[in-house]
Amino acid sequence: MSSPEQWTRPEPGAGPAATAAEPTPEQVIAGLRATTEGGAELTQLLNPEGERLASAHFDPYVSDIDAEALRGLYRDMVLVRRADREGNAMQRQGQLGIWVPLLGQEAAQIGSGRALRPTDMAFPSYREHGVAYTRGVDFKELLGIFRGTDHSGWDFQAHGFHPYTIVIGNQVLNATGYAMGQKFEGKVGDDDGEATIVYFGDGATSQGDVHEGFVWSAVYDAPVVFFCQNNQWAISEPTERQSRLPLYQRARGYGFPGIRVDGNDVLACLAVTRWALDECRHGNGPVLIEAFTYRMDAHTTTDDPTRYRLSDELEVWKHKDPIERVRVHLARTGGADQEFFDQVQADADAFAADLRDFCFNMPDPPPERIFANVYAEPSPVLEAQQREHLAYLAGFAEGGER
Amino acid sequence: MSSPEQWTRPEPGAGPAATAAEPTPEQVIAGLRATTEGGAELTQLLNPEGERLASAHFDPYVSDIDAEALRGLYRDMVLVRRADREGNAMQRQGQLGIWVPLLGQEAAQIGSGRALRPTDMAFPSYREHGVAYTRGVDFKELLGIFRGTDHSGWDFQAHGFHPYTIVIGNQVLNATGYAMGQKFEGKVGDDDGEATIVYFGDGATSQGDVHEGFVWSAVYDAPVVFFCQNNQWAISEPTERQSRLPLYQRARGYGFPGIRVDGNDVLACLAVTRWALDECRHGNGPVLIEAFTYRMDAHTTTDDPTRYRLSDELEVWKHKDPIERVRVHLARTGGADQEFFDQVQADADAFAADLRDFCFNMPDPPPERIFANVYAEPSPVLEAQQREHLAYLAGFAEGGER
Amino acid sequence: MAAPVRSTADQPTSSVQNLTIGKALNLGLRAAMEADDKVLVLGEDVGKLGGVFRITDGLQKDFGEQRVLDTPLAESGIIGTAVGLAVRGFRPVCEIQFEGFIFPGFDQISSQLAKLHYRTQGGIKVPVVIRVPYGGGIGAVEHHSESPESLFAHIAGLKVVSCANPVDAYWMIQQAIRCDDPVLFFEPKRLYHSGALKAPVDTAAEPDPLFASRTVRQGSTATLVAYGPSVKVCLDAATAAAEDDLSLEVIDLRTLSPLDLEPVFESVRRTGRLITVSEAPSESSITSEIAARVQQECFYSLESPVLRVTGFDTPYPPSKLEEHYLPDLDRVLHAVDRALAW
Amino acid sequence: MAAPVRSTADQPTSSVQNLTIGKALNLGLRAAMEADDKVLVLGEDVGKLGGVFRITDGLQKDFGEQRVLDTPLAESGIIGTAVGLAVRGFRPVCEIQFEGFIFPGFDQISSQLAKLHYRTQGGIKVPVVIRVPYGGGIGAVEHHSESPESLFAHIAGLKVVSCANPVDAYWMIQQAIRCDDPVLFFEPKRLYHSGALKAPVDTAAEPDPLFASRTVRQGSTATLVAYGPSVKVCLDAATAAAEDDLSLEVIDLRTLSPLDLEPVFESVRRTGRLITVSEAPSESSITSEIAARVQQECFYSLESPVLRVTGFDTPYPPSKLEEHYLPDLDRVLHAVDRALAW
Ligand SMILES: Cc1ncc(C[n+]2csc(CCOP(=O)(O)OP(=O)(O)O)c2C)c(N)n1
Ligand SMILES: Cc1ncc(C[n+]2csc(CCOP(=O)(O)OP(=O)(O)O)c2C)c(N)n1
Ligand SMILES: [Mg+2]
Ligand SMILES: [Mg+2]
Repeated sequence: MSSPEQWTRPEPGAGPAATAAEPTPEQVIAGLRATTEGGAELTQLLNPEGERLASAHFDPYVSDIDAEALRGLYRDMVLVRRADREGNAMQRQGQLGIWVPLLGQEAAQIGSGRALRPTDMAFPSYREHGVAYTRGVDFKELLGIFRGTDHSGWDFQAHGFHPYTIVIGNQVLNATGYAMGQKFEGKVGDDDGEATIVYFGDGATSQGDVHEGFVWSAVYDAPVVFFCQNNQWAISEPTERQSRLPLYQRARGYGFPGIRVDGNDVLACLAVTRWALDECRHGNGPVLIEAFTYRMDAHTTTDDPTRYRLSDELEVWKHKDPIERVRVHLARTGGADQEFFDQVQADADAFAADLRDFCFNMPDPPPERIFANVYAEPSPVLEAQQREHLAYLAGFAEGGER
Repeated sequence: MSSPEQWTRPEPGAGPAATAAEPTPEQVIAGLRATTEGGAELTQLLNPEGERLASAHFDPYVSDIDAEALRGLYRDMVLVRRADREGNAMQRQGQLGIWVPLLGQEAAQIGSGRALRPTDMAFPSYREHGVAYTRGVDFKELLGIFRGTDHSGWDFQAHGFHPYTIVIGNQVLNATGYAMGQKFEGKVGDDDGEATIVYFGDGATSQGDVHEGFVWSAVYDAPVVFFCQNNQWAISEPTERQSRLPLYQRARGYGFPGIRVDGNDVLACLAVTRWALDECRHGNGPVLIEAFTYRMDAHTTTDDPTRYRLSDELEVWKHKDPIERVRVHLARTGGADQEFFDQVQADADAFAADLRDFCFNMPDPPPERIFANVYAEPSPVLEAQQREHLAYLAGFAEGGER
Repeated sequence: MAAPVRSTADQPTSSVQNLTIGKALNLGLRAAMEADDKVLVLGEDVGKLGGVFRITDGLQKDFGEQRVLDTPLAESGIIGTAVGLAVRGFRPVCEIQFEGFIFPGFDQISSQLAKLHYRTQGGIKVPVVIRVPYGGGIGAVEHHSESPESLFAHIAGLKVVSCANPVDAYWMIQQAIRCDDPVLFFEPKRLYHSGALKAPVDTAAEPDPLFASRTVRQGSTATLVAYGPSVKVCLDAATAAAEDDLSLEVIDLRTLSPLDLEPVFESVRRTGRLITVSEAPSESSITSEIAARVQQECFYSLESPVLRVTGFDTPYPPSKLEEHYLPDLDRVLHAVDRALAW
Repeated sequence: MAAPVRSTADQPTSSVQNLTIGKALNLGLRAAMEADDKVLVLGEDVGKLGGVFRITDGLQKDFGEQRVLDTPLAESGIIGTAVGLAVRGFRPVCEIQFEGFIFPGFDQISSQLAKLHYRTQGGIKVPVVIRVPYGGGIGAVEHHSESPESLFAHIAGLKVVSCANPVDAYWMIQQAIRCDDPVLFFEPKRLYHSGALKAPVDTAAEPDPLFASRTVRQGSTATLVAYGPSVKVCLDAATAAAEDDLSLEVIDLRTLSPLDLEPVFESVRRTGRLITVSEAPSESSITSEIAARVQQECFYSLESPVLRVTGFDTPYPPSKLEEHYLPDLDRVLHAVDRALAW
């Protein structure tokens, strides 16, 4: 069958019409997926064996990443993973209502997150705890969402990190608008330009809002990097339920660059995201990045992936673990010694213990919080509702149980 | 600047980051548009001078179109244009609330409409009076919508022609679902396969629903032809407000064919649509067709295009009139004589006169129509409302004016 | 594609089974698919996974991938293609994963699904069912606990129902699928797997009509009217009140649009007092509508105004606060007290 | 980008101008854009064309393409990017071309716009205004004559207002833009260019507060409450009734969410009778809400039930039937008669 490249300009035969269907896209994509390699166009700087691959294009974007910096990225990933595992554990212990694990996606999140500057803005979905960490958001501030004490805790402006968005795709348009604002304010056009990055999953690419974000950003040259973490699954649905083609190729139809990066390679994610942000800073946005990675855990703690995927798949991906390859590289190249690795593990355990302590002691919010901040300017109707409910509660306090 | 083809796989320089913005897409597209030619990839079989251009690919799809058949297409276009002009006139005379002219789009509509078989289904937008005609819908049945006596009149199943859809983009998803149904029923896979065609405009391509239609149809191999009439304008907005790239290239990102056809060339529209439908019938759908054409009149009778576009543009397009080129071709090749042309004109006038007669005598619907067919199965609440209102009206009849 | 064979292993020996609401829905869907091969199930994760609540569990295995579709992730797509499938003659049953995710599909619901039959003067039927797990009390994150049913009750051309027990779950889903109108089918998600609500479902019985309210407890002091998850709250309140010698009548609305208020009018004419209960915000809602109609129909019977016990007019709060947000037994009884003291 | 220069040719010589609602909105938008350069106008055809109703006429010429944006054709995109622009510190004013096209943007409105402030405990303000030309009576095709405002009144976190005269049009749009909450601004489209409604607007005056109802005609026999296009209908009805010696009070709601019903309660306590008037379908609507609250607050004052005169619970009919669908003077007076005869 012809390559996708040619589908754009079909060449119908001069004879009779086609008489049988070509191989289905599922079959084609199944072929692609069978490798779980991301295909020939995958950008990689550090392979699963921990070998550094040269890239004339992208090496300049990580020329500052010496052993110390790489140790930093390693540490980030280990801490974030440890905290993520603690999240799972705390959910099992009933301390959190739900947890959304990032296991396996540490490189995509740390690599892209560390590419950002303080003046940039990131719009996460709901799984970007690693990005939150790179933006200086205290991991503890994430817990309220999953414990049910608040919907979002951090100061988005101070951290350049928007609240989590749960409705799939919504944040892509919000980020595009934000990036348009950066441009309208004249903050785009040179090395000091600002940029926006927005995170979403493979499943999200089907939503109308993501498409509209692509349309808007292309029309307004918005400085926005679309960072799609293709973790191969949208809950129980594999990527071929969303697309015939590799997702980075979606950008083709809109006239801006799309690129696939090894989402388990923290160095490549850093380099590619820096490049993409740079394009945006200079007014050449938008850019789509597909980080080819894998959700190594369940969709959330309420999900049971054994119902829909084989453990073989997980085993293959374990060989491509994002942390392990950096450890091997650091060890082989003498960039780090055992003491360092031990120290990072100890730091990670302390980090998790601190989180755990905090979580177990989180107070419940007071009932008046229900009514607070619905509006920025008061609503008399709501105030009356609040008064009435608080009076009702006070009645209990006075009168005891009915 | 690099061609759009390369944007998919960017080649960032090995040196420092870009230091200035590349030409804006607007500039690029302005260049494209300046020609108003549709670019090098435009499929054309009959040029504006009425010359037949050979196409190894598409000629087989119109090998049956002899002089008689071409005369038929010519007649179709003239009748439809005449009726369209009558629509405008009747609106001016207060007989219609609004009219949505198709002037300039006759070839796109007749060519694509005549490519359909009775077993196919067409989903129009709101401007497809020409397609309606090819589907055997009596032009009179269109008038109710614009006169305000009904929302849609014809038997969609008998004609294979869905009701008009006004909410931009909605019908694209509905058509995709319908086509999925054709496939689920096993009606796809050989020469006798069924197919669906759906019409929408250049502006519609920005809507999430159109994107979702592309996603669904690609994932389910739905036998649907997306027929985008790019008439260069979405009310006052030119196509570059919706896209950086020619619209047919949108298909690239989804993995199905996209093709641009001269929308003012009835033969090319017929050939390309037949080819696309054929692909669908055999299970190789979907296909996107961009018919490059021009809205020669206002958006609707309430629109004033002098506010947003130059008359020069219209003048250029007049040279590419869809009807004129067929007339010239028929005359030059001896495919028709003056008597034929006169007869067609007379037929067209009679067609319009009949329409006019009908329109002037259309009765207003009775008030109980308000309540009819809200539900297929009765709603007692609504029945009570109806009873009450009719009793109220009856009160007037008895008591006279208050 | 697998042939739609029913595995006989599941076959119950008697026609009566003791079911949860969730299992009753599952069996109801199965029965509908067996009865009519035009019935399709579509949505996110409804296939292999059986839906995040497992309501469609096993259906894809038995009916194949062309009758149980794991769709791409987009609600407008789900509903928009369902409309097209219905135009083609299918009877699609869409699952919206959580009520908070129905909004991307709102346009297709209000502009196409609700209007196509009217617009074509009856020429096109769109027998689409949209199943919506709704309501709070499950300790979830945002968008997973809302009650948006009033929005759909306001849209003409839609029918809106909600079930509150396993027997209704089993029958109402089948009746909704058989109905030639589009039906928004609201399912009380926190009760899906409630063992306490388990009830014997006789699959050979004759069900009540779909669009009818039902008095589920008789009383004489005041009337409570509720639907979905709030019916249980009201029944519990009535039980508690009985200890104080208050006799509360409880009506399960079942149909939210069209409303079937005759039983409510009749009840209020006897009791003189009405409390409406719903988890949804009260402003411009179904509970407003009930109050508006009851004050008109029972003007001279009401001894106190119709009172409403509802969610507050705020977004759904973080789940640690939901016990305050959701109407509970105490709030219902407090309203009864207020009505009696008026 | 053109600098935001105001062409002095337009400058009125006095601060009082005789304006239609449409022109008053145009000038109000202009004033808001001059007062705050964070105010942006965006929507389909709002730039060169000045909008299909010309409400934004001349704004792009004077304020440039970065403050008046002709957007791609997609309402979710318009509202979703407006939310992002607001997060960045802008005050976007979105135009939805006709109310029937707001639905593709419903999700961004209900999931993001309405909730962002709540979710962030006040950390993010989203001062977005969505202008919605609404209502019928213009002889239009489908989706161009609806009244969906009740849907937004039901969604917590949104404020919803509607203007009914040029003075309010001029001030309310500016107040809505200055408001730190998202505001759905419903504009009575059939009155945009009504010469009969032309009124002197004093641009130097002190306006009434935005979220307050107003008694626009005093009376003692019964109270009519309406908003937007129905206010004129009620005023006409009151004038006609005066000839029969009926003294009708008319209240222009102005704010639909939050409702300001104190003036209504006060009035009903005097007149004992209330008729609510709206073009929207009645089921689960703002008029239901008013009835529900009035029957509660004025239980002992009502001499007849609150009656509603509204659009029917059907899709908007073909325009040749709209004179039946829309509440008119006769239907309003008929309801008054019924209330008086109760
Ligand atoms: C509009 C909407 N529909 C459905 C859901 C329920 N849901 C939550 S996550 C999810 C899958 C998302 O998959 P993907 O985009 O690949 O992101 P991932 O979870 O894999 O990171 C679904 C269907 C939702 N949150 N929002
Ligand atoms: C969802 C929606 N938004 C806005 C409109 C108002 N509107 C009607 S036609 C139109 C422009 C459509 O342009 P295009 O898709 O190019 O089709 P054309 O009219 O040129 O055939 C607009 C904005 C609409 N009908 N539906
Ligand atoms: Mg995923
Ligand atoms: Mg167009």
